[in-house]
Amino acid sequence: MHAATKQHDFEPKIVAFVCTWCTYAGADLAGTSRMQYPPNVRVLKFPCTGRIDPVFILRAFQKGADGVLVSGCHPGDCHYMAGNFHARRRFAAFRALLDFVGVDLNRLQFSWVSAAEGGKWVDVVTELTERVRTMGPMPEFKELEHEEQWSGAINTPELKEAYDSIG
Amino acid sequence: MPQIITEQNLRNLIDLLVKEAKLVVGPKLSGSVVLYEPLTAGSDLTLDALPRRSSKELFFPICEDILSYKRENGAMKVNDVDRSKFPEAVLIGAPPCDAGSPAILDAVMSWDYKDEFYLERRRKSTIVGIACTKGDDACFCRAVGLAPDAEAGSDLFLTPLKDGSYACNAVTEKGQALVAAHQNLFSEGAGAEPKPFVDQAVAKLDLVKIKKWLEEHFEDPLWEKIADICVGCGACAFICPACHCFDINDEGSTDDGVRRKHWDACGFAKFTNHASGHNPRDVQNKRYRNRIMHKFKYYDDKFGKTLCTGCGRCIRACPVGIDIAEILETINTKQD
Amino acid sequence: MSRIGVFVCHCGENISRTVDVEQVAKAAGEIPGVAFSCDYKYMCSDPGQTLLKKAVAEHKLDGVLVAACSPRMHEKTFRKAAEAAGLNPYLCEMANIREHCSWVHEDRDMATAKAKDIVKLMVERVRKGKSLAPITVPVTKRALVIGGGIAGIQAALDIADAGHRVVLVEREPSIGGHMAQLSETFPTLDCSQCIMTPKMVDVANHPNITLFTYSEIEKVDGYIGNFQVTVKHKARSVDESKCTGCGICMTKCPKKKIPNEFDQGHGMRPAIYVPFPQAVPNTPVIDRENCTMFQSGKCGVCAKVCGPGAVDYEQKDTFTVEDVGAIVVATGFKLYTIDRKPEGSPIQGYGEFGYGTIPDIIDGMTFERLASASGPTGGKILRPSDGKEPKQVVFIQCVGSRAREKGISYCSKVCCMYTAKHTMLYHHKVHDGQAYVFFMDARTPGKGYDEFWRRAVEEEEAVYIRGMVSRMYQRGDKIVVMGSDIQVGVQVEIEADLVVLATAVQPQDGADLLAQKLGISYDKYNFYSEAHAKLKPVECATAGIYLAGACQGPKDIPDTVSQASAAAAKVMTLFAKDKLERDPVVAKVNEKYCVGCFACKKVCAYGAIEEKEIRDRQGNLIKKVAYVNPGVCGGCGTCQATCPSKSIELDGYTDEQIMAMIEAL
Amino acid sequence: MNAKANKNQVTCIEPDYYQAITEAIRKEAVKILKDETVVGVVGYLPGRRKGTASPALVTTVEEAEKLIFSPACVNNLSVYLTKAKKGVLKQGKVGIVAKGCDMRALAGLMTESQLQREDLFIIGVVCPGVYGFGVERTGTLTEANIARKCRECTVHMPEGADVAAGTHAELADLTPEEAQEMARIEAMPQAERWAFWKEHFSRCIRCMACRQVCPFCYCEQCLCDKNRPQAVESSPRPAGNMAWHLVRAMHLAGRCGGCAECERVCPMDIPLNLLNRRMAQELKELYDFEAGLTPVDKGPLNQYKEDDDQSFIK
Repeated sequence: MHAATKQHDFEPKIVAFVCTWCTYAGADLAGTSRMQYPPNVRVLKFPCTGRIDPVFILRAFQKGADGVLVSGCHPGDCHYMAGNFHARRRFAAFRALLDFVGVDLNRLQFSWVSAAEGGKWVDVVTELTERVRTMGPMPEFKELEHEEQWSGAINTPELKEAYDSIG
Repeated sequence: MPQIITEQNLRNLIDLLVKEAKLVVGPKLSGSVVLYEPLTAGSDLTLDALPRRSSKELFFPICEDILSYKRENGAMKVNDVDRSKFPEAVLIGAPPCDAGSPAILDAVMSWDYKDEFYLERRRKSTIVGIACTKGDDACFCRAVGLAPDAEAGSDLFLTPLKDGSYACNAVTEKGQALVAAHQNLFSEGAGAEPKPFVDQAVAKLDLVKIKKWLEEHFEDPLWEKIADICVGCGACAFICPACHCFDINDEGSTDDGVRRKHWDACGFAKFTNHASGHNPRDVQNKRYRNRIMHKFKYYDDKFGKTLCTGCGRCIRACPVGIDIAEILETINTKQD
Repeated sequence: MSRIGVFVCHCGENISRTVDVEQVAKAAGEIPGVAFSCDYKYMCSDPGQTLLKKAVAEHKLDGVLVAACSPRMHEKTFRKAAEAAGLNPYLCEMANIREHCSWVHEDRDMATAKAKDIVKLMVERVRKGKSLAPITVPVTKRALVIGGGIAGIQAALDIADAGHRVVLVEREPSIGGHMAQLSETFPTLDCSQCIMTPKMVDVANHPNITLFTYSEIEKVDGYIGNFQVTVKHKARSVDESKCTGCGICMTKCPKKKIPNEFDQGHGMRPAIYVPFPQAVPNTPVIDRENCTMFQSGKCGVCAKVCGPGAVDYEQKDTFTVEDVGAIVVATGFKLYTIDRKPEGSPIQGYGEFGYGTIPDIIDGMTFERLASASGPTGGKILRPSDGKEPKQVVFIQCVGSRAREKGISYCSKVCCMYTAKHTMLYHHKVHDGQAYVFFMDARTPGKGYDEFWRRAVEEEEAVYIRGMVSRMYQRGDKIVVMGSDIQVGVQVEIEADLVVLATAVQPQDGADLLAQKLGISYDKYNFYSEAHAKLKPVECATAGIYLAGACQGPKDIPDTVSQASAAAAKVMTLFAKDKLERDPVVAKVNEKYCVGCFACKKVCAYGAIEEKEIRDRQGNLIKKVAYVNPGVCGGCGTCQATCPSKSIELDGYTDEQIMAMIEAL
Repeated sequence: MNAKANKNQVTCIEPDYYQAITEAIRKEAVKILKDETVVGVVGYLPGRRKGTASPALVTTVEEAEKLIFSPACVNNLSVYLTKAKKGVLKQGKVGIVAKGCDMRALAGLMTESQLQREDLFIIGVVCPGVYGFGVERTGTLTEANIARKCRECTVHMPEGADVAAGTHAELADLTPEEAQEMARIEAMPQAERWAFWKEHFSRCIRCMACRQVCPFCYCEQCLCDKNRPQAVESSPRPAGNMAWHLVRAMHLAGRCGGCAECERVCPMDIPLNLLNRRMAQELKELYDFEAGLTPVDKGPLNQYKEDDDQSFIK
């Protein structure tokens, strides 16, 4: 018997930046083990978490992500020896910055998922998806995308409508 | 017989204009700075400080969309912004150094290429200028031929009187129409004495002489001496009422995006960077020279006007203390 | 405008059961830049691949995306197919709609929507991808082996036997290392020198091996396949090309009472000497600190007696630069000195054990020399202080090892076995003697090891006491050993004639300095770090450098020899090709915009980034920029994320590709 | 109010002190130019307007005798060594007048291979503080007109300079306004913090003054000027502004010396130094890193320890 697929009002967009050696392989393992998790996540593969620039996270939020996951090899397991160690410091700093400007860090998850941890991948993705689902859409960056300085704004209702029809 | 409007009625006028669904822009406290921003009520009007940015952005926004594009089924679909929908606007409370800027810029915006974005906004706006009774040691409007009571650019010009009310002079038909439409807020009479103007530290400059010197000194040690310290930001240009350079950028992807026009500055190193990698203005002093040349020579050559209103904003804001008035004075006193 | 082909695989029903592949293919066809899209039952099958190749030709495709299983499964397959169709293989990518989609989701609509999104992202990746050419690096087929112990000897012989030239560098006057010092070896009790010295001779006689003894590594430049190693040849004061090894200089040397290092200071040697009779090479060196000629300028006996005139007091250190393609590091170990705290080391000493102050407390290696037929006592067990035969000998295990409070938490691995061996050797030589062993655990994993240990306990009458020794002191001519037997729960006091300490195995002095020259990493004890604890146990993280023996961690002889042969096999693998070909996913520097802050260099774990000078035509320095050595770059991309101006970029994962993918989210 | 006013009168730095520094700088500058130790000295010259000063590169003794130091000498001159005056370093050693906060920038630039210590002759200034923005620029420096960063200055003494001009003098017991502001923002609910920064960033006109005066923004190609790919929108809209300021703060994390020039020059009064300060605070807490007066081998984000905090990682 299949469990009835739950219908939700809000399907969050979750973006995962993962390293190819551990987490991507872990997600593959979840697949070969036929584990189930919410289909909201979109995976972008990197050689190493060391390659992941904070700008990518920012950009993902700007482009509509409601939650972002960054995941790589456990400390000491990095295929490139130290990429994840550098990433760990970089993201510790970046988190502090986002927090300071008022971004809810519950939308940004970091994890170590090894190639053997298909189950952990499922847990991490499910937990983030469900958490973000209860939080609702992330309005902050998306709103900014549509805001203009007053002088460039086309703020009459008709024009706004005309403009939206273009968009 | 001059028209008089009390301070309260001036604010009431704003309230009325807002109700008429006009975009009313005037000096307003925004955070810790005074800026020209849309007023939502007469009480927003703040006349005790010169706004940090000039009022040019009403006609020449910091950033505006020109068009959007999207590739659909192999074909690119382009949508122009409908300029007819630009709002009717009133700029209120601009001193002569701001109100005067459109009078300078109209020339370049309607020259060989007509910038319909600027012109449409110009057509739809009325400028209520106000004589300036403030000023500091950076002000030099008199030095460049303007004055605290210059009416150039204004449709309606207000002169602050000692009793707090304003004497009004409808300079243009637009100004007359504005008064006529709200006649009940104005009264006729001689009014009180005008508030005095502030003395300026920079004496009147001989702009003809300066232009002549510039013509003959494209290469001159002065440029290195005064402009090598320029760090190449765009603060002076962006807050200037007369600077009008812009850049056009496509933002988004090659298949879906928006073309935007936004302020640019000749101080930026990339301003003249060619696609080839060659940059004719390769060092900062050449870029600064262009700023002076454009304002006091090139613009005059083409349009017979000086591209500076003497507002002093660039002097106050320059991170490294470059003082355009001092430079003009230096050139003014040169013998050769 | 790109012309990308998208091929959506059903994977039998593995994908199509949950994902509407036709819809995915249809949606893909509508993505700008996609010139062709289709779905097919088994893309990886022969007909599937043919379909792909045909489509590339027919539709003039300039990029290919296969939406199927994980790229870890079939990326190679499809890249090969794309290459066969005339495309650059790096313009072929895979969208993982099986492991990451159809297998993990049940809702058909949502899974289909997700598959479409994955395809959309990956199309962007293909579109912004670049053709990449494999990187080739020439290989110098000559290896350097550092260290002439059993590990270095084994590795050198294996490589040389395979037909490659080897340079073997040893810092002592002779090769042989610690194994040459041992008496007999566990678990077979065969004579160490008997099995070791023939190998040493093989090294000396091997036409492919250049042996540099009394030499050290001065500097290492270059990278895998292309190292330039500067070797310092310390002045021997004896011309090797002239010396016949007759040994007359040693017999005539008037200064004869210098403690011999080879015998742990218990035998004597002259100032001009070979460390031991079977030394290779059999060329003496002059110990300048103890030579009268060098100290006072008066003597010169050795020069006078030397027939071929090989003695040269004026000899200076010389340097050579050796071009090699691979390096095997086999610098071995030393034993922990327990009586003092080594300077600057976090490791605490064992002052309470009296080593160094009580002459009859010795370490395991000294016992080896006492038990060795070629040792100072001719193989008789006689104690150092008075030359008497000890009747009660206490052996103490885990001295230094597994003692976290003393600063070492690892197990030295060989002590349990060699202590058992010592008790046996002792029992064989002193039939009325009694051996006691204080031990914490007996660790005997290895072929025949536990049997050997049991023999020591059960047949050779060694008394094993589980517990630690707290203090030792001299009482008359006895050493009082105070300890506890935790099994019985009593304090034990033994009056011993001799105490042998199984002290911890540590990396050689200067191991850290050598690592810095080589650019390899090491742990907090200075043991060298392998690239992966399980899967790359002999490789260093630095490409082209391999580890053998105890320099990587404590090891017994069979393990050391295995690792040495493994390292040699790795070198041979490297030398099997004239050129190294590697994945072109490496970083490149945009020299125009690089400002030379070298943040990239600081974060590069491979040491792949060098400083490069940019000069104008007159030769004036314009600036220094980063340069990535493509032979060394590991391809992680940490440099790019670190570079503030993004003037360094990892091919295959460019910002443009990633940004386009994010844009397509 | 009165008590505070009194306090301001008591704790103030008189112009005499700056005059003494001025004399010392002139003496030193003249000396090193005369004996050709340096090819030029980067210092300050007085501006036309009262209470203003401008950076200058002086190459002659006559010019050197006009150098000044006053509370108007706000600029961090080290920016000239990586940007506009970079070329001067090719001609020889350069003298530079540096306050403590400027020296931290010099140290950072040495860490990042942009400067060599031996190419510089540092005339350190024992600086009690400089004017804030938009304050009365009278001769005397008081609590009322001192810059916000100077209130919490820890580097009055320019240790490691070749010479130091001035004696120890600083305004005592100043209210740490920036620390208070930090605390206020950190105490805000998250949404309010977002609103705070959004308002500030939305006002940004992308004049890039913050970037151009920053000694560490020495890249020849700024990430935000790149358009293939465009990581940060170059148009001065709220979205791009937010991205720009976050990228800027991130790029300066672990490098910023805290001179707060970015904040001083912002024509829109965006409190940019708060971002830098927040990053510095985090790196201090996590990795015990503080920007100092001497160069280091690697900045905190260019290195790692195996046991770094990872409590935020699942």
